[in-house]
Amino acid sequence: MPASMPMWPRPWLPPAETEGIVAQLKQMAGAVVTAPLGWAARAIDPPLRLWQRLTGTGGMAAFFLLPNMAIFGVFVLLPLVINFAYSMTTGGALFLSDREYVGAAQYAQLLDCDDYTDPSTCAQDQFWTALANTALFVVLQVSLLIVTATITALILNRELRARSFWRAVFFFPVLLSPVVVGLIWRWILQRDGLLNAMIIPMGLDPVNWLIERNWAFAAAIGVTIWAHLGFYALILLAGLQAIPKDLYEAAEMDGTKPGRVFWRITLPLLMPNLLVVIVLALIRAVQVFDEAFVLTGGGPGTATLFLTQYIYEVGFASLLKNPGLAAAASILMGAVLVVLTLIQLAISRRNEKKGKLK
Amino acid sequence: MIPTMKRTMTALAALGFGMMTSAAWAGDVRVMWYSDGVEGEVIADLLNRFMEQNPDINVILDNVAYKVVQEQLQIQLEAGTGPDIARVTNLKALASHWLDLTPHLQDPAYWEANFGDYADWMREDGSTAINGFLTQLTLTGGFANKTLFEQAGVAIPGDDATWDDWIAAASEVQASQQTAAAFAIDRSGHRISGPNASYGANYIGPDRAPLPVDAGTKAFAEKLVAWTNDGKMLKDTWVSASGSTYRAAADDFINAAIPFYYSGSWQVANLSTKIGDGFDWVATGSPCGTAGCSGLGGGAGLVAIKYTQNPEDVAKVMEYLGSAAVVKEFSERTLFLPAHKGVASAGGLAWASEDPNVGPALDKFVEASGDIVPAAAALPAWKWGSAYYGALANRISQVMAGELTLDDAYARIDADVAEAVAAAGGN
Amino acid sequence: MSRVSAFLFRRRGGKGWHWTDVVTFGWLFFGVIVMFGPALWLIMSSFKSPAQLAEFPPTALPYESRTVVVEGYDKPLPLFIVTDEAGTRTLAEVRRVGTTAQMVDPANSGEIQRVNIANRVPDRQVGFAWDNYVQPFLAFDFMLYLKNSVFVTVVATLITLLTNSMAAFALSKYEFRGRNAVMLTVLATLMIPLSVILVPLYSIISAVGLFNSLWGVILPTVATPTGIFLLRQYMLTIPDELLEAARMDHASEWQIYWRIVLPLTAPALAVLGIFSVVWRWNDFLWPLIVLSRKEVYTLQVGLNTYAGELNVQWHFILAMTVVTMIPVVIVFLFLQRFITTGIAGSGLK
Amino acid sequence: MGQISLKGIKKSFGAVDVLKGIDLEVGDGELVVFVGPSGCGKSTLLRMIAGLDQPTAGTIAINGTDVTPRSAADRGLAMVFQSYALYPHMSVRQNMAFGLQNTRMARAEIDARIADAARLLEIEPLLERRPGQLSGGQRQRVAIGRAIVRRPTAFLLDEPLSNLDAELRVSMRAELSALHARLGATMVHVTHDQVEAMTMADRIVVLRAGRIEQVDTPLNLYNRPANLFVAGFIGAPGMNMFGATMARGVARLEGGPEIDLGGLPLPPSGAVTLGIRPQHLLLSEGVEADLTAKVDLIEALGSETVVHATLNEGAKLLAVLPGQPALARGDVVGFDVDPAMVHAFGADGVRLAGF
Repeated sequence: MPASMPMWPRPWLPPAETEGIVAQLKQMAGAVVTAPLGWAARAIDPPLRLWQRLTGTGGMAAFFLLPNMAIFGVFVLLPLVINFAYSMTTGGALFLSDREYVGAAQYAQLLDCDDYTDPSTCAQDQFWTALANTALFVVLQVSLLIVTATITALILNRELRARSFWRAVFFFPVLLSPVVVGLIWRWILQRDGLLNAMIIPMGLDPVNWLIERNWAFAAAIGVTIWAHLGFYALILLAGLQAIPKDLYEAAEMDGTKPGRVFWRITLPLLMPNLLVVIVLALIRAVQVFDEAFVLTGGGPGTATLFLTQYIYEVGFASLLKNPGLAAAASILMGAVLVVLTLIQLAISRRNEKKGKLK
Repeated sequence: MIPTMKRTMTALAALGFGMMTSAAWAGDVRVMWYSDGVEGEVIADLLNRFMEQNPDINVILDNVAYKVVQEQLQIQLEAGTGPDIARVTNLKALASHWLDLTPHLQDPAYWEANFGDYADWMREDGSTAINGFLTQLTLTGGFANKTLFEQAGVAIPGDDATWDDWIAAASEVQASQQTAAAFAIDRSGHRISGPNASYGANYIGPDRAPLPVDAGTKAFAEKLVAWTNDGKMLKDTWVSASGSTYRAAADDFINAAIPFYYSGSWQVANLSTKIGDGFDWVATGSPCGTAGCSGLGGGAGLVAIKYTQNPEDVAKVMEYLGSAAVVKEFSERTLFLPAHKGVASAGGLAWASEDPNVGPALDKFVEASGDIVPAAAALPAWKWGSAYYGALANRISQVMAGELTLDDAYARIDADVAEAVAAAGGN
Repeated sequence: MSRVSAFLFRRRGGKGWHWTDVVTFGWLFFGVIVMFGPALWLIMSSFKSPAQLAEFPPTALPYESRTVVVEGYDKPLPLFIVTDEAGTRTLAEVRRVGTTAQMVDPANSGEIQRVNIANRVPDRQVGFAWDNYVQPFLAFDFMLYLKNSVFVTVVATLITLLTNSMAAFALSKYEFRGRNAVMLTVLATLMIPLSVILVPLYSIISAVGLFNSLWGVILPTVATPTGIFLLRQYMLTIPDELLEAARMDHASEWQIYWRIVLPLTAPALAVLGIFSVVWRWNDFLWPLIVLSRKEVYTLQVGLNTYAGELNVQWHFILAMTVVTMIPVVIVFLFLQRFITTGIAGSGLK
Repeated sequence: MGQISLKGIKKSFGAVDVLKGIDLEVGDGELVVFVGPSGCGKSTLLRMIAGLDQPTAGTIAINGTDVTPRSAADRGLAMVFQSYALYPHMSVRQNMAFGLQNTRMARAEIDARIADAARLLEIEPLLERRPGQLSGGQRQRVAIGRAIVRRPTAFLLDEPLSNLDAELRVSMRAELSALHARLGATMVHVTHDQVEAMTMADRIVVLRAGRIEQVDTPLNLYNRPANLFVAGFIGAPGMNMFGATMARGVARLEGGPEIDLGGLPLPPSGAVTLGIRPQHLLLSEGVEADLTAKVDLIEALGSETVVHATLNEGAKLLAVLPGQPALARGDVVGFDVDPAMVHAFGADGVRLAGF
């Protein structure tokens, strides 16, 4: 046998659970659903074979992409393009043809500030306030979310009884609609809400949680974490479970302290998942809207007014709508998001490369 | 021209999508309706009765959230779609979309006579069209928790008491009864515009363009901010939101957290249901300022929409709903003040409530409607009203939250209103 | 209860308590309170009457006043517990005048007693305001809205799964020109919030005549970049040899997608399916904008008709919110174990 | 019928030329093994025959028909993959039926073919199992079964045994050979393992860096390697190679002894490489040994003994001696060379004429 026995890839097998899932899904969907689906899939095969013969794989790629991209183009891309056009126009009219072209005037209006460090010197002071609030929110919310999600994942990864129950406990709020989340917490936190009712008997002074600026901001952060924690904890949990157990056993043999195990083994191996979580959390944080809107309505004052709410109110919700200004604001916001996209891309590229090397 | 093209396009697209859209059939009349309380059920009853009498007309009642009327209806109308009839509060700003019912009505004179006083609230400036009628007349005004006042041993201020008198009295109650605050006003520019007018404010310039914030508005705004800062005015309501979001303080009044509450006549039914036997309450009318003791009128109007396919049927529905007997029954059952001159002047409305607080309260509002000062009376028929109200609520609450000074706020209000006017095309 | 907690808290190792165990159970306990507490409270509150909802301090359980039928009075009278210098007793209130209540002893209905209202508290018992649930079912076209919601959720989810998986298949298993451009576009739009493109999207919907149609709700939501991203990441882990084996087996590209790749993507499809169901079921803002005719209302939109200009009928909203949560919770309970597997396998690692 | 003919096949990935012009004829019923080190292009060549990759230049014909433009599905070939590529979500039976269903074959015929193949491969009890529930050897059989039921023009096997452990590999090797004998079908087998190639092939194609080095029967390759590469690649342990300089008909090993290779058709002068297989070195009985070396390491395998030794001049030498000769580390031993068993290659690495 040659000395340089190459490292052949192990035969690929899906995760053990896959087969169970397929069987389960089949059972659940039942013949009623699968039979017509299967029939339809068979029926379109002959024409597709012809198409494949005529156009080759390039044509097939087009075929597979077409339905999604058609819908995507009409209902996602086109609105974005129209939005860009809106940002160059003024007036309250809905159709572009009825709107007056003003060039970059809306952008000029948004960017018109005497002193960029002080929103109150800007023509659109609330846009800048919203921008500053959003930035602060993103930084605080994402970092806190990452920490709590990591702790939760670490704890759920321990050898617990009824692990799926605990998992469900933390995941459950992900199922609630953002409106419901906002409503529940508003009731808990308002002046005559549940929280104050609970702390008064403890001898504490009631706090007007949603009226004190800092508390309201903290509430917006806390409630959004409450709502999303489970999702991110699950992604991290998946990463933790993929870390080979023998690494921990080796560390235990070496007498490594738990803290050191975490920093030197767990964290580095969790990094790919952690990066995904950070990027997703960043995107969601920049988009923060529903929960915060229902919870604080942007108050007190404008302490929790975020960009999306500003855009929604200016362009849609107020009685005198100004879609042009809102569109311009959303394009500026988009510019920020593109930067985040590039980060996301870089990360996923790096992960793909890593995957290939393995 | 352009709207026609658009509708052709829409129709073509609808064909393309086959039966996906439920196109309106001839003989169908769609009513978009929002409810604050029981009026949705009452109108459904009335419409069912109408359909029994007119089997050829099918009236479909779409109950929607107020948000839909407020935010989406305008866009539907812009697109040349929408219901046939809608219950709307933003009457003046959308006036260009309403249908002139005059040629379709059997007796336009009846409408002119009974609803004519408020016709300007919903038609374009200078028009003589009949677009619909007010389902209810509302008037802003105060409510006092009589029981709290009695327990505190404070006399309820009289009819000519000023705002300062009222707040002083309510503060005594606050101190004695340990309530959260002395009073609250709903978070709405509309709500403070009556009091502003009582201090001499006027928003409307000679050319019907908005005027800058004047001394009257400033006088009341300063008081509001001062009252908020020293804890007399419930901070939550105004400070707890940004923008022009509406927030009511009714729950705080119901909960006896405030002895005095400035809201409006529409709250009567709500207060009656929720307070029940909890305490006694009275309507107080509007406290006085230096220029009067004015509230602000308002109301929700039921209007016909000009994109309807069958205006004749729409007119029939409107005639039925606007008839004196129906208006009377509607008002009695919903505890709303009727905007029908004949019904209002005839009096003798049998309010459908056993609550002893309800009758006197409604009577008080009718009485207080005589105190509306001209500057306030002109507001409902003014197209920039919503813009002005929105800016007031938005900016004054920022002052209360400590984000702006009053002077900055005034400048911002003027700028916001000017911007809104400019964005709307300035016409 | 203690057996449950013994089961939940028993450690597998069975050794002594390490500080990490304390942290673990502290965190889990905290989690149960903070995560479940609010939902539990929502459910309890949905059984409260409007007056009780406005009450402070709020009670944990819904209560209703005890009433009694007293001779000489037509209607049942509410009972109060009165405590004053004459001692503590239960009286029925006839009427209240200012700060004084006129009360009678149910056993001795002849004599009217005058009691200061500060001295009485209502005699209440736990009682559920089922009316909050019953009324909307009667007045509100619940079954119709349910049908619409189910239609939107099921159809949108099926279309999402089909179109997204097809696109993900092309993007993960074919080399073609423009692939990176497509992927870039998909990723870039991953973060455009709907609230930002409401107005232009609305103008498109109304131009193509999908206004007031359930398809107007479905179509803009199905081309989710998230779904493509998730599925593509998963499909990248399926070895190309399987596809080649199928090609050698005389399978067409469509068959490869349908019979090989799709079944193997099941865990990721399950994840996307669950999220799609949850998202579409809970969708609120967009349906509210598109749907303004009651025949096409979804539950979330129908629910919102209880929010008026000046007043919001919370008791109905709460009750119906609880009802609308049920299907999502059921879906979750059935599919929850797939979520971890799916996330684990979907290339998110 | 299963003739495959390759003409001028070239393949480039970007600037990298993986195959540099391959011409080959595979006869009907023949078992041809492609062998070579990793990266030699053997798998690429197989994938091009299969239709999974397209050649950059050249044509592929099956039974005289040019199939170059045809897709994999339409070439009528079957392939067994290194990872077996069994569909994990299908049972063994479904795995085998899949390809037949795609050709719209009647159900009864499908069942019959699966039953035949299962009996042949002794996997009948496994038919309802999923690949995940099978051992490596069982998966291997299923993968072959999936190919058999197709009754293909030719079988293509891409390192099918490399994922098996050593013992299983030996028995599967024998089974595959037996199967080939029974089916009489054309098979093209790719492996990096020369033992596998030697034991199974009718003919072996030795590839290196995108070129064919030699095509011949296993024994011819062993006995008459065409060049240094083939000589070194075929046979285990590898051939001893000695650089030598010819002078007056005598070969002088680099810096060392001279060996008299009288009678061999060696060139009178110049540099040559001499190759002697370890098995062809004999312990010298007399005093006059051809080569003298010091023993470094002894691997006693019982039936034979592998001796690692160093020539006086420092060159390493490997000898496989029969039986269990009494040797110890440090012994100095002499080896005799049978001139008939010596391979000689010119400076260009090509076997010298006459050998």
